[in-house]
Amino acid sequence: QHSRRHCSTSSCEDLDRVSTLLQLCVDRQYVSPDQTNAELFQRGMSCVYGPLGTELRRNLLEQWWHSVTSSSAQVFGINTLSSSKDAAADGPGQLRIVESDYLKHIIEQQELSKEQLVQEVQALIHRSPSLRTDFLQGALEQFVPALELVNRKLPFGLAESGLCFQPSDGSGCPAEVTQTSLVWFCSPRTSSHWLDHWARQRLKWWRKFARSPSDFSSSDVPVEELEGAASRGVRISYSFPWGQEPLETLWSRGHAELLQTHKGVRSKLQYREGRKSVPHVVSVSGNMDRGVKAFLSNSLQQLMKQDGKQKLLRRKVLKLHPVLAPVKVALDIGRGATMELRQVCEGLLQEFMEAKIPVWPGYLETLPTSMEQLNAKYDEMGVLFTVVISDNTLESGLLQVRSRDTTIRETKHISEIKNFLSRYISAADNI
Amino acid sequence: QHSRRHCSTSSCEDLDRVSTLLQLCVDRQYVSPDQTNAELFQRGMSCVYGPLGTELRRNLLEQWWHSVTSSSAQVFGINTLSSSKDAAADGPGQLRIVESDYLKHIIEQQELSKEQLVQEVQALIHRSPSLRTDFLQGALEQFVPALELVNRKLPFGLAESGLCFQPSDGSGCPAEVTQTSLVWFCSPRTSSHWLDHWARQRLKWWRKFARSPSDFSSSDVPVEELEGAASRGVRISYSFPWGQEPLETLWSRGHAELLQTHKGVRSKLQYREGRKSVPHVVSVSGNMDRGVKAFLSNSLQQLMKQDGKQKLLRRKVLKLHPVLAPVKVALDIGRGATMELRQVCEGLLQEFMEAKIPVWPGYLETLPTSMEQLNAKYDEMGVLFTVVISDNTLESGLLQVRSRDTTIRETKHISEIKNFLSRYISAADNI
Amino acid sequence: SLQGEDSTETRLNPLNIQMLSRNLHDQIFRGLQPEYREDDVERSTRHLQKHQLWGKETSLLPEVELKLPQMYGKDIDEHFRILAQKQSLPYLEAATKLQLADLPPMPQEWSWEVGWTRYGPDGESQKVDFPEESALVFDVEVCVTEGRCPTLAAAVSSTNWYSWCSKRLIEERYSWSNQLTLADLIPLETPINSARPPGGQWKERLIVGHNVSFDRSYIKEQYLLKGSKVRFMDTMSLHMAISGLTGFQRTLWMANKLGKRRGLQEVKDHIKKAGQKREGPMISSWDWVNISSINNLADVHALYVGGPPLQKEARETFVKGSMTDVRNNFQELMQYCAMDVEATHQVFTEQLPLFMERCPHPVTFAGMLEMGVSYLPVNQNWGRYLEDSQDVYEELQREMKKSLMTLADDACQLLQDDRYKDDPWLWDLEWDVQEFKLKKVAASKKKKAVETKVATPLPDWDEDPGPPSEEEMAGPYPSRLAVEKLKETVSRLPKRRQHLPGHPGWYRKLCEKMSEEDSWSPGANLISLQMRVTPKLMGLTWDGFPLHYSEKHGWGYLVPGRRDNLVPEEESTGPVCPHRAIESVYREYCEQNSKVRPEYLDCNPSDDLMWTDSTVWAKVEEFGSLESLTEENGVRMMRNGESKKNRSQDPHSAPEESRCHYHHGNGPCSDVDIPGCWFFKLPHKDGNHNNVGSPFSKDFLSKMEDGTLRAGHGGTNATRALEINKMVSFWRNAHKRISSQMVLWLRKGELPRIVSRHKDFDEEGQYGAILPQVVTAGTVTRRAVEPTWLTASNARRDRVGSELKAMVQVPPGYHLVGADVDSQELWIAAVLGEAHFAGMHGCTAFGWMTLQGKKSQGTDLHSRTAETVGISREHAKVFNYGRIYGAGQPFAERLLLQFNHRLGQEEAASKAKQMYALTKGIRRYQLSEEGEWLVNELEIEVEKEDGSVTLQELRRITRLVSQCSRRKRWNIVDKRLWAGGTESDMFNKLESVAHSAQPATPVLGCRISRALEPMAVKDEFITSRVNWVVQSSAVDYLHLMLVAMKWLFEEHDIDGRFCISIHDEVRYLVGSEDRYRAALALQITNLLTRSVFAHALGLQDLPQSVAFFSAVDIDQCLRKEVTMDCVTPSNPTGLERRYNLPPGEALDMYQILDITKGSLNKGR
Repeated sequence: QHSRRHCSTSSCEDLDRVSTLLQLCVDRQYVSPDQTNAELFQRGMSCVYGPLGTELRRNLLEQWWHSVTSSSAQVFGINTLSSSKDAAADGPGQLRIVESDYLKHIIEQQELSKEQLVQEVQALIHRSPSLRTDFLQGALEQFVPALELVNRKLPFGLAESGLCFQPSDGSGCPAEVTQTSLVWFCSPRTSSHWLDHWARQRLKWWRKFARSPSDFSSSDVPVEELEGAASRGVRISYSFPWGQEPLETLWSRGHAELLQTHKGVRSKLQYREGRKSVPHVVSVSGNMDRGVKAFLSNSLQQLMKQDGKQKLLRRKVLKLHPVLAPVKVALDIGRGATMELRQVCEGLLQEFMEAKIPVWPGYLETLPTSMEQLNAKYDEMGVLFTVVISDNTLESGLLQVRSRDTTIRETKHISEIKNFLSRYISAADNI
Repeated sequence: QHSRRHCSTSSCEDLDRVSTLLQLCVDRQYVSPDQTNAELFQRGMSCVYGPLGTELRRNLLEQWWHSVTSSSAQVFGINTLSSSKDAAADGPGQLRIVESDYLKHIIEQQELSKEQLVQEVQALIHRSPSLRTDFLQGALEQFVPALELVNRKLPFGLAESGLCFQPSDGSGCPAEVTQTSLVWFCSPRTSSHWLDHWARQRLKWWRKFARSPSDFSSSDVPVEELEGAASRGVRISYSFPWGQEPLETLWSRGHAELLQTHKGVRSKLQYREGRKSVPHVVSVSGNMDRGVKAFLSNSLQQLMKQDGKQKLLRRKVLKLHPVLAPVKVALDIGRGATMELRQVCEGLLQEFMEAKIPVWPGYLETLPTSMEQLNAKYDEMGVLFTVVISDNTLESGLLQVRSRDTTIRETKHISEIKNFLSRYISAADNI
Repeated sequence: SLQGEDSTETRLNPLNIQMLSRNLHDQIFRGLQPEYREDDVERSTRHLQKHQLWGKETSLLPEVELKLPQMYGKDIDEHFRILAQKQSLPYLEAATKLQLADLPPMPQEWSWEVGWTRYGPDGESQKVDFPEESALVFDVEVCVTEGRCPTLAAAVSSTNWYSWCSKRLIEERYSWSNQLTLADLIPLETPINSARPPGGQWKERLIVGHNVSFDRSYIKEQYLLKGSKVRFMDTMSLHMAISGLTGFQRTLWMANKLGKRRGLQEVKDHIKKAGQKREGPMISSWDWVNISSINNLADVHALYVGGPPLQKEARETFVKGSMTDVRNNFQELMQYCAMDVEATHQVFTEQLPLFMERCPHPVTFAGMLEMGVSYLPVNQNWGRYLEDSQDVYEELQREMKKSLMTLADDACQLLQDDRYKDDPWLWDLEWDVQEFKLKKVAASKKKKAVETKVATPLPDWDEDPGPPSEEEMAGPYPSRLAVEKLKETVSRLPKRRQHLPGHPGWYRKLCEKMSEEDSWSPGANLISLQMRVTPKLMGLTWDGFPLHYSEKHGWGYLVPGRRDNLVPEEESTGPVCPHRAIESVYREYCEQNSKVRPEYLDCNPSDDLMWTDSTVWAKVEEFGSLESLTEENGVRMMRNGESKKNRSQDPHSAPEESRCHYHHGNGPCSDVDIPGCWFFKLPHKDGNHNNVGSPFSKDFLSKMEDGTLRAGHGGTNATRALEINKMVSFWRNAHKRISSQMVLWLRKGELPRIVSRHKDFDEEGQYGAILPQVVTAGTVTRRAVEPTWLTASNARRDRVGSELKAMVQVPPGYHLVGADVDSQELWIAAVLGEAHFAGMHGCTAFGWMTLQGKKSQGTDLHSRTAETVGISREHAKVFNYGRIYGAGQPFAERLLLQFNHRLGQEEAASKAKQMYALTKGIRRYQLSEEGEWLVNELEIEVEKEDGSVTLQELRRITRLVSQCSRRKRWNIVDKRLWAGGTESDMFNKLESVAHSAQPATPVLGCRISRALEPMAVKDEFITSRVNWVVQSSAVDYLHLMLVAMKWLFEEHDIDGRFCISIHDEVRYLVGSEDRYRAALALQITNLLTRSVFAHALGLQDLPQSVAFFSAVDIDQCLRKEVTMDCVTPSNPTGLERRYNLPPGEALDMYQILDITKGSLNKGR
């Protein structure tokens, strides 16, 4: 007998959910096991990811990149430096890359007076490059060559993704964040439309991969929270069991920053049909570390079932979208691990790899595990299918395929398994 | 009359080649136009890439990742932090992330004596996180959880790619490098085999995408250049017109660093069949910025031809491998653009984008250009095919497809062009 | 040290050649002293003086003092007879038993059961572990399409029939492991799951089969490192020894079998094809055809047994059929296998007495048994080697293809503005392009379509329209719809799509038609070096002239400057030769080469000229079959002269007025009419009337290296392609054979304890063996034949996979001990000549050079030849071996031309003549009785020397005789002799053996194949027979060594076994502890073997310089030199680093004596 219940949202269960999620992420190599690291993960910062987490984040970034650069609008990917020597940007909360040797060299100079020392240190700080906190500045700088590229025609966008750094807000520990950024340049007239357009596109994207899409939502940023030059803002958030957290933020920024970056030289910035006006900027920037966390949280399903002895068991399944799931298929040997079975597994592994289907070589595990334990493990890893090869395979070419989502075991022929998986994954994109 | 000649290797022509290459990279948006930026590019450092350069680097990194994680050997991708707070690693040449506010705060404290000031500054440096110079340390740290993952069975590897930082060696300007890293753990007995194995695999990989593969070569690192604990090294280099530069370096490192990272706790490090021995480490680390440069240099073909008026023309073609080429196809309108033609272009653009074929919307360009000029531009961009839509297309569905490599124009039907391109690109992997 | 202070003095023979130390001489020759006659000594001295060798300083070797093991018999020959008889006794008994047996009746029904089944005389069957009789006839069949696992086998003893079935035959499964284990093989001595015989005792047993080495490779116990005493007799080898055919004879035999008439036509065709002169030998005697056959069982059976021919149709099932086919026809196929066994038994019964009669010396029999159990140990590095080589090979292939594809792509650009018309190479390719075809559309419809078409101009003003509205985003895009609509016009395309219509014809042919196949790839990927278009795409030039292909003449080149055939452009229909462009190519070449080339470029011999002796021999045989009779008599000589004149009036040589005056080469061919150019053919190694099919054949490798042939177009691409072509040549030819070597890995329990308990034993490593399929007597000279290991060349830096031999690597606790017999063939030839000339070592110039010649003084054979002809020493080697194998002057001529194509025909001929006069000498003729009588009768004055006359004299006499007599033909010549050269006496001896009524090897008295005895072939195949004398004696040498080694190993309890013998080289696998004792044994073996030769030729002494191997190699792998690191593209870091193989030891006799204290006994 067996019953399934979705966990209700009572806060006690929620807390339980949080710790379950964390534990699972650590156990199943999404996140590296380490207290500080887990904290980074929880704060939505970049952390040390295990093999599965790394792959998940890769998949997510890949999807983001494709959706942004292949949209009907003209978006170019660029790559800027993570540190800049632009001394002008000397605001507060700056992170500087200091060569410790130099600093040591200065403070070890006995003959310097305190004032001289202070001066030298200041000079050093001043000429040390600062680390970027977001991609906006870089994109603004690249606006001019890009404008040449499109022959001064608007609108277009510059996309970038990668690491940004955040000051520590007092904790003394600056953090890294995996950010995505689209900076969109358009005529002043259309900038508001574009903001709405992008907000809609982005929300659609997030929901596409969700198990329960309504957990992702968008809302206008209240006026009092507007940042800098921005005239409007939209935030896309995810409702974690512990509350909402923003994943992506869109700003309609006007042209002030663009002008400032190019020192007010309007002529460089004018576009073809613009009658001397300067383009407006819409920025879209996302935190993909938090995105990873959101999808992990979103896809975790806990099912209760009673086993034969009426004991209540909890089945945890990470129902990640097939496109995002880091491991699509696990390969295992049923009974009787002979060399020949292993050879078949290796052959299949090669075949899958070549078809770019990430596969887990479960057959390498030589310590005996029950099928049940194995399935529980793979469910927690979010593995879509488990393929089991047995003596029977050698005789007839048939193997067992278990689905994560249905838990049903099906028999398939070895010659057809690769195509089945490829089709399944690519078709999942269409749902 | 005409003659074809390959440039000989006289140094004058080589220099010419160098400046031609640089100019082309800037003109065609591989690298952002800016003197310091071009210098970074030449030094094999990460620089601001234009849209084409960004895509090329992405493709290269993607290929690297796939080749390393999908090899028959067990390799896990991981993601570590780019800064670490490990105070132990306090060697020379360290880059520290210093929050400038703090430093300012310290030196602005008037009441401190010079000694106190020095002490405070030292303490600040000490607790500031340092930036990684390579991925080795991170991988060594992740060895223990990964060992658990594979149930203490060797060999396996940890792969990572991303930014690393290099001290300035005096110039006062630390640099960023896009690195790739595979850290391989194996039994002491097999470490030499594995070094050979990976050296061969890596060289093969580089050559796979090359126009003239023999420009990539591998050689043993002379004993006197061995680094740190390494007992053997292999370098994969590219022969640039101005000399050899290393792209990837492999070291057989023994187990000293692994032991040191884990503070000599051997029990944590022992593997199953190891009879109490500690795994040996083979590290493979590549500089993908230089890789981008190598492939750009390798694929630049200059052909001399005389035109009808006996004028010597130089045709510059960037014959990038189809898999690497940032733009696979350009869409253009033949003569007399109309809304109808433009619509067809847009439709095709959409179709290509969905099939993940990067396409260049040349039809958006409304300034008149001759086909010859256009082809010259696309050749320099390394665009594989140019599709030209004309009035004829509206009538019969036929369009002209020009190949970068043969310069031959072929007529194709609009219903078959997407498949043709997809097949061409995916099959190019077969050669 | 043991160098004898006490041995009285250094022994020198009258020619000052150092002989064996006294103590050794006493032990071996038992007090027999050589005797020297004074006039012999004098004659020798004169001879040596004449060749500037007399009085040359020689250095003395230290004496060797050694106590040899106790020897049997009254002399050394008897000693060996006793040893061999002892060793082969049990096998001989078993063979005799089998020969005398009446086979039991063949079962009617075969048992469908895994493993062995025994059938009693009454048809009852019983499952057994293995047949237990001491002698079996045995045959294995393998279902080739299913891998290398034996499928079924049959055997018969004098009392029972047996059948064996594989598990894979009986049990059906979806897949089987492709890695065989011992359990998959056929047991003959041990029960299932055991590597030990019942009772722990291995028994001496004999297995007979046809090409039995094939069957042996499927026998389980043969893969064990130690133990089995089973030996094999091969009815194919016995046949070769009794009635074998030479390679050329085999072709003739086959032709003859197809019907005599047609046969002769085939022979003619063959001769033509092999590039031989039309007036070559008419094979006048065909008797040999009836007393011989080619090697397959059916023909051998027909020869020895006769009766109804064997049915071999069932064999096809094993070659082409699947396992299911075998299952479905099991009874029939088992029957077929058993019939083969029966036939083999019948053949064997007939052969055994014949063999014993023709090869009477027991050493021959014993030696062949030992040869039949070769064993090559390998380890996990074998797999690594295969993988690495294939990998590197494929990578290089890919690179080459890529280069060629780039060349093709680049050439396409010439289509624009018809620029190809001015390309010196590509002007005559097919440059046409196709029209893109559409189905016709009804005219009215078309009009309508045009009418409905609206053209909306673009708005002048193209401002940012803002994002698409939500509705627009939701619905299908209008632009997508427009495209979809256009796609409908696809109906107007023809069903079959055109293949690249816009591309030139030649390019289309290089591309695969696009398909969904996984293997399809874009571009000109069908291109290969072999294609005709490739040399043109590369823009190859020969000495600066662009290459051109002519249907009639093959590859050649165009020389510009011809004026007599220029036609106005408009008159020509086909492509027009851009002769001006060709001129400018040549001019450019001349400018670059303004520095005068050195006249004579004796390039380093490319490896392809460093032939293994077997390839030299193949060449020699080819030429030899023609030239034997050319010098026969005056008339023939005349005709030869005529033919030379004829050649200059070659039908396709140009008339005088259109001759090219500034270039000399193979041509011009006037029938190739290319306006403005002469066509010259590329030179061919087999003579210039042959067409060159590809300038990339290996014969041109050296021309590429010296820059004669070089690429013009595409620079690095073309050059690199050529380089790669060279690098992959070895692996391309060999990889199929190498990777199909059957390797069997042994489990730990199946290895001897020495290995599995050794400190270097690696649990994760692999240890196993390859059993090379050596046909113990595979040629008419009784030399062994095997396609992979016996012909493998040594590692070369630029050849992928050439480290093959070094992949034979010992398991822990073992070493390979072996040696090359120093100049084996030269010494054998020399010692035969010396025995013939003056009965003294070193009495002929040839012998002296072999014994005492020094490379440093230029007195060794090869240096001498090199010096006289002005070629490199390496090249000289090829000439010398060729000559000793019987090759004549034409061979040398051709070889000279091949080494240097700038050498004129005349010059080559004179060099060759000079070389032969100096070495082989001049033909002289002894007059027959009839001749003497005629001379006396006609009172002709004759210039005689040593009773013989020169050719000129002979001609004069013939002329005079024919003038004075009406009789058509007199037989005035009795004997032909060589005289005056360093090798004349050797050749006289060899020819006298070859011409004797019953040619037999001088040492062991093995008779030549019946198919070569004068009775059957008269004067035909002389070269083969002369060559046979030396080669077959070399086989005797090997057999003697094998017998001696086996004796010493047994006598002194040395743990070792025979591994392989590669012509003049033997290798033993020896327990590491015993390796130095084995080395000493090997040295003693050489000493005794050479002594047997000397003894048999009546020279009761042996020169010290040849008594011992110059070095015995103690090594862990198989390689030419113990220090060779075998660096190749597939082994870039060398053996030591990559496979952890340190250099071995190469020890000379004195070092071995030092280590072993001269004792073979264990625990010294």
